[in-house]
Amino acid sequence: MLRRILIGGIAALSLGLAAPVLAQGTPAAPQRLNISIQPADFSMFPVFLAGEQGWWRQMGIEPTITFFPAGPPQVAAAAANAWDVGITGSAPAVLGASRFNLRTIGISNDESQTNILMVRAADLAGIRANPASLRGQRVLITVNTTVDYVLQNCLRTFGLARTDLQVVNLAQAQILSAFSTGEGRVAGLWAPNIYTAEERMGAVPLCSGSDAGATVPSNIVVRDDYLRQNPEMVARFLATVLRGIAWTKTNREAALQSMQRFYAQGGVTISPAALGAEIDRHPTFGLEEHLRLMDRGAGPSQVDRWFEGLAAFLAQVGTVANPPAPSVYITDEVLRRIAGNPALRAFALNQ
Amino acid sequence: MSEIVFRGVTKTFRLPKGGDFLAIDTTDLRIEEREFVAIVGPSGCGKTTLMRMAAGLEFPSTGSVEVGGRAVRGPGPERAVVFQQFALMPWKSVRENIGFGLMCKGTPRAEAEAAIAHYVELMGLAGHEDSFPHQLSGGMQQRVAIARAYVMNPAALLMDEPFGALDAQTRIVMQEELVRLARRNPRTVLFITHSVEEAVYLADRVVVMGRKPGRIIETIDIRPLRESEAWESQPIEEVMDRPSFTQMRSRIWKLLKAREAQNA
Amino acid sequence: MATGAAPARFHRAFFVGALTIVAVLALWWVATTGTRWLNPLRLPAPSEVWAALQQILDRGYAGATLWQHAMHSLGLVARGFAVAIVTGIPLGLLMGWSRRAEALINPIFLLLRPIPALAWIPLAIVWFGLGDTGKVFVIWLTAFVPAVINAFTGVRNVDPVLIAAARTQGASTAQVIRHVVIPGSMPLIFTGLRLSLQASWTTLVAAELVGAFFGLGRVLNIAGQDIFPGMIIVGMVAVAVCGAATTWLLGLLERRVLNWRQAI
Amino acid sequence: MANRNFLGPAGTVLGVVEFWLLTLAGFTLFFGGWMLVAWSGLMPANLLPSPLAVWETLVRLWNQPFAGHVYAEHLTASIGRFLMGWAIAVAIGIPLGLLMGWYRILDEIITPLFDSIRFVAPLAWVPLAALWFGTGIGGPLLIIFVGSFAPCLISAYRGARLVEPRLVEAAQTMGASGRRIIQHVLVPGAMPSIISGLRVSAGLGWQSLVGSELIVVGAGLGYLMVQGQGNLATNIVIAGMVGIGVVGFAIDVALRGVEAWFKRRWGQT
Repeated sequence: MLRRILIGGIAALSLGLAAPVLAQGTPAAPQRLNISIQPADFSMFPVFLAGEQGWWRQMGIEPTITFFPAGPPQVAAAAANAWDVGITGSAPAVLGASRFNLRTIGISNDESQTNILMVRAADLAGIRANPASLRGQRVLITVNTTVDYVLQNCLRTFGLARTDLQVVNLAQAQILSAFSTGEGRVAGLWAPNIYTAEERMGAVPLCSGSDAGATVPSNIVVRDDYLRQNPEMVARFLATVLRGIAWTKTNREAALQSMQRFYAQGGVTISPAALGAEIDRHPTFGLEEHLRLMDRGAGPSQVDRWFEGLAAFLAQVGTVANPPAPSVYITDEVLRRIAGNPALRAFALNQ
Repeated sequence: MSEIVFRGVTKTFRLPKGGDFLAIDTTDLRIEEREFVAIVGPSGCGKTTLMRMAAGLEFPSTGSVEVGGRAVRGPGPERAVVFQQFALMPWKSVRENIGFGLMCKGTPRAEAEAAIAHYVELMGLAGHEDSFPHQLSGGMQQRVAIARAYVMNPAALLMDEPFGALDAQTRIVMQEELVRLARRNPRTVLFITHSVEEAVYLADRVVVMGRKPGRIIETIDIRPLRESEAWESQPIEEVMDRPSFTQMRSRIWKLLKAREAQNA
Repeated sequence: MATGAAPARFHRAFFVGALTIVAVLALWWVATTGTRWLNPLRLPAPSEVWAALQQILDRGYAGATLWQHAMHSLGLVARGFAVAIVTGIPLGLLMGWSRRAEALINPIFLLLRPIPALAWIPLAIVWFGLGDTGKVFVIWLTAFVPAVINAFTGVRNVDPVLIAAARTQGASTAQVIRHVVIPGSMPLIFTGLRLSLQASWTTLVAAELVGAFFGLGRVLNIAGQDIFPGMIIVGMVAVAVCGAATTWLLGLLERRVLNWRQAI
Repeated sequence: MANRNFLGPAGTVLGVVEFWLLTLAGFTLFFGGWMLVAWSGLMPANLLPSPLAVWETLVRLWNQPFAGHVYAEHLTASIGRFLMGWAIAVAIGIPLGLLMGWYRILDEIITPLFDSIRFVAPLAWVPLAALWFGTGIGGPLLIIFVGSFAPCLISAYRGARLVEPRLVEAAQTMGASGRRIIQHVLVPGAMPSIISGLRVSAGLGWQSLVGSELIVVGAGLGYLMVQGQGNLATNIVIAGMVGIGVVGFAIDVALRGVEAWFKRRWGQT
């Protein structure tokens, strides 16, 4: 793996110099593609799966995969042209859209059920009965992220405001450490950290994104200039990811085994039950569903509406001053290119 | 009682790379009460080590060092030391430097102030009491160091090339002053120098040492000569021009040279 | 090339320095605003930094205004630095004075020293929770090291002749430590304090990863999360200004305490 | 004569046996105390695992991959990253420091710039580093560079300023050109200061490592620690700290050796 990263880095460097020459490759001569993901996250799984299944090669893609510990450095690295396509959370995707022209070309999955406010089991009944008891309490959360968006919406359903609580900003791993030693009443976590909290700290869900009507997808993204120069490569990439999504739905057992390897590589020890929950709690969308969700035939698409709420939140907390309209950065052009190409379409549908 | 007695003293040092180095070979020396003895010798003959043993800063490997009939077990205020590098504390004023030993001894404040004032006056330091050492010239710093030694009213004075770091003119002035001081406040003095002239001019007896290993070659009594010619009533430059003085000087020089020639 | 009248030199250096800063600012403006050689998304234009400054001064950012953040950070740094002084200097003095203490403590110290503040954060959270204690702990860890090392080196660099001189004047061990070793180590102790203070400020960002409500480190962390380059620069400048101001204060103290030193 | 420590530090030199006994005693106290606290139940294992548990974790991490790699691979990834960043800091900082010592104008230009960024933590550069250099290698290297650059520059500068002006004058009277003076007088004269600066800079660069691993992950001790924390495995966190401590210690010992060698060669003690 390490050697692959090194070789990849060197190759990427030389490719940068030779890119114009190689512009139109064929499947026979695989073309270099820099992909960015985060480790041990279900939304990133199709990229890992494609490697194990040998789909990149079939699509004529020679991938260099870079792992980022979090969305912000991932998006910032896009500004430095460190990668071409990738999968990231919806908050960084909007951030990247507003600052670096990042385009969203698909939805990797719906994480509304796995962005959760968690509490200790003993506290659950009390808080459910009287949410106002949270006033002045500490909430551990990674601020300005999807789970912060979930917090915002959950508080609204509780009849509370953000200022009623003490919001402590921590990275996910630090939330786990702190919560496990008795800090905070509420912890805002996403998968797979929620399973660690459930299984090892006896934490239970209080309110998830879907409970509060906040949809938090994760996005398949591309740099705008790369999309304009290499629409064909982007289509091949998206088709491969879509195939992974379709394949996971129909090959559950094999997918679980592969996921096990993916999470272990990312340093996450996860129980079989939690692995199953990962699939069950994450709605995913195949090509046909994607086309429906992103269709703007009758006004804003379903996906556009998801993002309006999130963008408003990010503007409110000050992350993005004036978020662009979803129509600016969400595009179904790549999906339509796949739908219009029988070979890609069949590949994406796993046929 | 403050005679200094070295009895069968040897000193060996362990070398960093292993093995021993014999710095001082079996040496006997007795400095009588109120006697001024100067030790001359080349670098590495162990003269400074002898003085440090008397001061209690080092200990003989064999033999013993006694001052006033008591074996030396460590440094003490009854044996004042004047170092070549002055060794004044840069962070204390002239007054504080001179009074440091008195403070350590717990001398009452008024008494200490009077003693300090007396030696400030005697050493020509008036007006500089509140200066820091770096504000003084080398000669003035050495005056402070000498005042600091005398103010303790020690039984014995140990001086390690006290004028070695001074320029030639200052040095001559200081030598005269030391003679004046020694006459007014006689003490048992062990004076280390590599200047033969200085030794002959200042000392009652001159001990000549050679090296490899360090040992006493000869001891010469200057007193008969000095007393018969009444050196102390004459300026230093005239004393040093006298044929008897230059003869004495060259006699010691020849001793040192002969010894070095043996080693070569 | 190496000499020159001091005041003239100072003026020249000041002039060139000021000119350089102005030139860099101008170059920055030209590159980001005038010509757009650099993508302003990657290096913010001066106007964006100015706007970010306005925002944090007037409306606040990351939950408070710049002033509140700065005061909070100042409090944290002051506490971490104070604990580092109180623990580090005595330990350094002890290790410097006693080779036994050095042999006992130094290996552990050397082994723990390379572990950066950031690596302690997981433990700081589980040990001290999210209160200020954890942050002070993290700052202390880094500020502690230079305090120890310089106090240690300071003691080892005290002129042994000064210690010997104090001993010959009858100073006890406590008196030697109080009047010779500590003042003699002071210049290096102050060097260490300056490094400690700098380390405290550079660790602030890491310390405030331990769940801060306010503080310049929180500003930088949130600005990093928001990829807000203008605010990142504001945060960096604010930390630098606070660091420079506290260092200047320390310099004033140093000049008072070390007034005995030769003006350089 | 019983107490020979009356001269303080200069007066005592420990015997080899006593030195090692005391060192051993220090380690015993440290690890013994740790063990006692861990076993006494005062601190649960997820707060402070015992040294033995950490040792077992180390052995396990050595043989089985965690976070995608075995321990040795995490180590080498971190060391490689550090060496590259440090090498750049040395390659830029030392020549620049020497030139600043030699050409006053350069000193006057750079010093104010340098002073103004001295207080900014390497960690604060993380967002900008990703923005400017991305991840290939640049971003993480910038963090290590920022961490280790200052001591390189300062020590070379001080070294150059401390070279005896008389040596320079002597070389000039012998007709040496500016370049030759730099090569034969300035660089060797500044060497002791440079070497000690290298030691400090390597230490600080190594400390910036964990920060640099916040930008991009894949392998590395910092990454290992973060993932360990995400699993609530304090033993893995401490295992990562052990690696950082030991490698940092080894770097320091190696450079100390170089320093001692130079001192011997140039006849300084």
